[in-house]
Amino acid sequence: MKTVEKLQKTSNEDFKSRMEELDLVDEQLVEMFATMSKIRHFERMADRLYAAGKVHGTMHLSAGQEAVAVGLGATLKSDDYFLNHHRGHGHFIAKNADINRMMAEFMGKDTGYCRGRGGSMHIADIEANNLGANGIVGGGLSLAVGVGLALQMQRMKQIVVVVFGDGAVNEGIFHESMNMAALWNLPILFVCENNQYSMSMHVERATAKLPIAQRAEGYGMKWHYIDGNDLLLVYETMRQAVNDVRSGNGPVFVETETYRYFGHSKSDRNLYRTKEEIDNWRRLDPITRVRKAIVDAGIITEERAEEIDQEALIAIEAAVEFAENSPEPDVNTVEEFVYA
Amino acid sequence: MKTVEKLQKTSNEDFKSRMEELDLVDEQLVEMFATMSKIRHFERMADRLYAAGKVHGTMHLSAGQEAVAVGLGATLKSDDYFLNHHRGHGHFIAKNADINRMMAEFMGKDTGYCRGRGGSMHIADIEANNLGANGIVGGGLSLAVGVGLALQMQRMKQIVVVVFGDGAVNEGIFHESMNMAALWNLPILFVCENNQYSMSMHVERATAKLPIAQRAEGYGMKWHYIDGNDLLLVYETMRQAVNDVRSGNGPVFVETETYRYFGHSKSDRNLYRTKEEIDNWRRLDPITRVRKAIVDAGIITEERAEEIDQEALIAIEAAVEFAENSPEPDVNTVEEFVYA
Amino acid sequence: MPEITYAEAIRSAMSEEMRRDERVFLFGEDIGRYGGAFGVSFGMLDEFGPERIKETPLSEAAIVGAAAGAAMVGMRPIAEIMFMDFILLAMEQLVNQAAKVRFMFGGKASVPMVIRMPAGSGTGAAAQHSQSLESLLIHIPGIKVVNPSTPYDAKGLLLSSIRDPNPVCFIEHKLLYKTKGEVPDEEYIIPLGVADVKREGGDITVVANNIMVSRTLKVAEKLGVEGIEVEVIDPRTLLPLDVDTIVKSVRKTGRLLVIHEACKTGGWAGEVIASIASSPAFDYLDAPMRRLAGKDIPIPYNRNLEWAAIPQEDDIEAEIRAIISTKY
Amino acid sequence: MPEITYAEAIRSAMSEEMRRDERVFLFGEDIGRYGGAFGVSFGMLDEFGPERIKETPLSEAAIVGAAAGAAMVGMRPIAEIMFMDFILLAMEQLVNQAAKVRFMFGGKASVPMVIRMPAGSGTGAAAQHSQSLESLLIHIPGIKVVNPSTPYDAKGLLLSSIRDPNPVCFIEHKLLYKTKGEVPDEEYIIPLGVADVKREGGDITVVANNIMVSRTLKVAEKLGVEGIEVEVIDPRTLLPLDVDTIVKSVRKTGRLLVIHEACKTGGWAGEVIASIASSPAFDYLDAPMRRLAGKDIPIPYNRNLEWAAIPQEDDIEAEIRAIISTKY
Ligand SMILES: Cc1ncc(C[n+]2csc(CCOP(=O)(O)OP(=O)(O)O)c2C)c(N)n1
Ligand SMILES: Cc1ncc(C[n+]2csc(CCOP(=O)(O)OP(=O)(O)O)c2C)c(N)n1
Ligand SMILES: [Mg+2]
Ligand SMILES: [Mg+2]
Repeated sequence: MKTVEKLQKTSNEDFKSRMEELDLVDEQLVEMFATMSKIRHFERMADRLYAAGKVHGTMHLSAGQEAVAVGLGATLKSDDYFLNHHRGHGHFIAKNADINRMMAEFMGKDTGYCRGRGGSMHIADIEANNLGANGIVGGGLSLAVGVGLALQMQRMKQIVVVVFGDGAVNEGIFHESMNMAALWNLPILFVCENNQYSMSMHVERATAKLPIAQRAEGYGMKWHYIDGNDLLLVYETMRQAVNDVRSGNGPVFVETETYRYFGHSKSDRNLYRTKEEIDNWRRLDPITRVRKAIVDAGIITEERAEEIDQEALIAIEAAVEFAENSPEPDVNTVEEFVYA
Repeated sequence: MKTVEKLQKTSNEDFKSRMEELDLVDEQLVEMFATMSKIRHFERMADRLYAAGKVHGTMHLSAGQEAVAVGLGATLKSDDYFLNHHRGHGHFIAKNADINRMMAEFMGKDTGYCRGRGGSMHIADIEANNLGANGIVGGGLSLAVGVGLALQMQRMKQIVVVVFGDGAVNEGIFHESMNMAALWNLPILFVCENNQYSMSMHVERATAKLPIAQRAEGYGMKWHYIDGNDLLLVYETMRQAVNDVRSGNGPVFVETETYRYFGHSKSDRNLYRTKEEIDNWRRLDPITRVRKAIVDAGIITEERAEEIDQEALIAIEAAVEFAENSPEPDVNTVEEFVYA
Repeated sequence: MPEITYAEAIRSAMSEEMRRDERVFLFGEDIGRYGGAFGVSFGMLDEFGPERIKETPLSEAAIVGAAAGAAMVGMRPIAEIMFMDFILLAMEQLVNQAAKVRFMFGGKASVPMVIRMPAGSGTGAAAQHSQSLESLLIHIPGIKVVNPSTPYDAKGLLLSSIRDPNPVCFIEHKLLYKTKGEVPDEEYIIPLGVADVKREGGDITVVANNIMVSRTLKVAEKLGVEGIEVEVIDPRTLLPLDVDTIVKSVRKTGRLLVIHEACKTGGWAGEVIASIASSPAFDYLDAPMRRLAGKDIPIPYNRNLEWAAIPQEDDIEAEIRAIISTKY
Repeated sequence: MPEITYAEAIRSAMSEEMRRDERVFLFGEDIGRYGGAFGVSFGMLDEFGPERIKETPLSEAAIVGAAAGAAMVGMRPIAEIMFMDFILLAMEQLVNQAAKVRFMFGGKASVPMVIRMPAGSGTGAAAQHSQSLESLLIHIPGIKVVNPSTPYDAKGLLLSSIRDPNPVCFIEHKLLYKTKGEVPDEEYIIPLGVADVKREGGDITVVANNIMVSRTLKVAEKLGVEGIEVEVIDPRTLLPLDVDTIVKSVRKTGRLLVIHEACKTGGWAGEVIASIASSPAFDYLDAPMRRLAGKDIPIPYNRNLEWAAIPQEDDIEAEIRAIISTKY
């Protein structure tokens, strides 16, 4: 019964000419690579901090999915609205969030974006129109509909982007939100990061028909289904989707195939997937791929690439230092912020 | 953006030969016509009883939609499971429910199917596997998934049918239920009675893309989209769908285009549709149509048709008498039936 | 003062606020031409047009979620949930999202929205269309719960609710829509969180909401003739609850009865009684505090059973007499 | 008796019942190879296979709805909702359907199902993964609400819950999963609706649930040394509530404190206090009845704030001392 629609893919051949087609200059590629490295280091650091007992709670790391975050982030305007879910660190970094305040939030500090109330699963930067990560799978979807509706009613030029996983698409709210968005032509970009699993559930065991993106068809919504580990393809697709949405033609749906390297969260024993599968995906690593491409294309040298990676790590270490030196929230303020 | 897939329709030409193709004998058609008449009279009587102040509450009448109920009912086995929603009188009559007990329930009597606790919106005959009408739009959908799952686990031969309106398909539970049903190949027949409106909301104003049935595509589910006022076509389609479901090939979705004549419920001032529209649909009346066809085909005479109609009315009047002579539930039992 | 119905009072609050503040819009099912299942918004479509009287598909979860999203970015939606029973389809959006956004994000967001919903039995609508679920809502920090019993209160409280920067659940009662009362033409607001003493009396304090207020007042009239003076308090806002007004009253009367239509077990009467139990009023009690509430059953369809399921005037009278005659 | 964990006790109840009764199956998200988010069903897939350890897509509403449907036609599903917070996505199916089917249909259907769900804070999971929502559930006639605090209770109550012909919400606590206790090898059941006096004492009655039971017991030990004798009652089943046991205790001690992690306002402590207020025990009270509960806030992420949000041993001790020293 399952028909897999053709997955869009590209190769690294002609990287330079593809860049040109996309009006991307060298600096932009270098910047994107740097941001991807920063995300990777943020996630690794988060894992280490947890192992060292410096954070409690749980967290959902996006290492392996950096091309989606960065390819998307690069196409958005800074005042576009943004909503995502539990696996959200990468998107925020790609949307230029302050990693110090992110790390501080992750460590529950008063200098964090949410003054330590939210933690990893609820980072938001309301002032920057980053309306927050959601701990409820699918929880951001109908909020996005409301934001889209408000933008339409206020005749604003911004769009709203909502990112969610392959698991979220089976929640009822997904359906209600897709229908409303399409019905009213709302300026919403739906981005589904299909990392193959919802926790331990493989997408094929959870979804009656694949690809997920074809569901958009049922609402008459435009859709794309792409290799999410291919930075240029993500950029290209998102740019087109963002333009379509911004020009008032209604919502667009993009599904990106990708993979997470870490376990789902801290409770994961990783029994539901094989080392082989993980290794196979690691061979498709989005950072390695873009790094090789820009080095091969002569945009930067291998040494410079290594330097950039190290700078990213240093920035993350500085963020940890910032966070560690930040005060805890005052316990006497625990009852604040419930009501406006 | 809206693509209307081709609506299946037939004409009354060659009625006899179509009957033969469908292995339907004259008596069956007469029976179906009689049942449709009974439903129509039940609904008219309900309306009259309400106007006369003999019932309180609200009700949702299905006059105009009889071909769906009867075409479907005729294809089911008596032990197939059945679930529907607020506009449910017709289906139960078509599934051979006792009109006395239905009318008694409608009038809140102790002899009613639910001993007066349920009323119009919650008629059920659990022993006959009629699992009840639901007052929550879409409320029966996930129940049906559970019934289908149970049938599959118990290796039973029955199927479960769930009937709902065009409004229900925008509830989140519709999506969750469709996905689970298709994913697990459950023996469920989904029947959407598209009577053009959800209360005052025209289906085009509520649904991003039409026909509704094409949504089944997104779950890889088989679907049909038919003229629901054409008894033979409904019968034919349902028979095929029921066979498909029963043979273990997974769920099937049937959308039937039809129309309700009465207002949505008692609060309806009918401001959202024109007399002209109603009149147009009345010209497509399913009962008139089948009556003409069987008379034209020489199956019965016009006089016999009239008689059958009158017999139906008499049966309904007898049901009212039964109900009126039935006792009210004992007020002292008000706290019963909460727990098993 | 002109007399208008409860439904008209609500409509006029919405209309006035929509004229005053373009961020306000109405959002829900069949609220346009139909005017909502109870006709509350009847006619508003003509004045405000389909963009501000925004009709939705049947999608309660997305209605509440989208209202919250719109509120986060500067709009002031009034979402209508056709029957309170259907708020159960949107509890995630209300409780996990709307109520928590501000807190989770460290006080940086706010969600100024109203959800209007009719509660209550008495119309023969049976188990899935007759619930009084306000007691679930008062347990949710981050929202407010408002529950007017008269046209005057409905209008003044709805204006406050729309202007409130937090999510407000505004609970109406089906049987009240057609009841009439005086409502001034001039704008007035009733602050949230302030109870109203609907009748003064020195013998017993009765706290009641919704349809139970007028029932209690009738009984109070009757008992007044006999010299039993019932003080009737309508909390109006159930969250935050104006405990002070109740404490003050109980200190005076020494007796407390709480009445609601909602099922007894787990109902908000428990909250009132527990608040009084640990308040200074406790020492003034002359009789055990009691609750009179809906039976712990779903609402039945049959008229007599439906009647028997919730407190009627006779029950109220009997209960008050029983408490008055207790001494301990 | 062997010592096993709370999680193991739950697993063994499910496994034994699944061996005994083929109608029983487990239904939910990531319950197979993963063993559920808290490992409660770990290993069960190997024994029972994927048809009886039925993993679902992320669709909480349909999980509860489908469990109810399956129960109506003879199965006995145990649905697992990964975090109690997510039952909010399925309130319609639980409250309007599962709880009401029997009543609406005049007593002719029954819905024998269990919904297991972990509640509570303390794991740093923040506002949307830490709620204690049992107080919402006790307001719903037609369901039962069970809430064990020890491995022994967990097993015996879960067996009863699975065998019960009604929908049962079985609330677990995340912080309890790894706690150990004695559980006999032989089958035993604990009837629903019966409270357990976890410790006897004559000076004050403390009613507590869930994680608050062991916290209270620790404080009680400490105060016992000083001669303050605390009677600790764990209701175990919150709906129906065993009021008699509490009444009996309060008649003896004359003092009542109710403790829960759930937010204070609208919490089930109100139900207990209101029940006692109108019971014969009222006359025996020597001090105002009090509640100690979670603050009326969403659960914060930061460890210290999270700690401060709900009652800790110090708070319990202070509260008991305060009540003991009151005389009125
Ligand atoms: C409504 C709801 N159900 C279940 C969960 C528990 N949970 C958190 S993340 C997750 C997996 C989500 O999968 P997906 O949407 O694919 O996102 P991914 O984790 O792969 O990024 C689950 C089941 C939740 N947080 N919310
Ligand atoms: C969840 C829910 N939302 C709203 C309603 C109120 N309501 C009852 S029937 C109805 C219209 C349903 O339309 P449709 O599904 O097309 O069925 P029809 O009435 O046309 O047969 C509405 C809005 C309800 N009962 N349940
Ligand atoms: Mg995923
Ligand atoms: Mg319809």
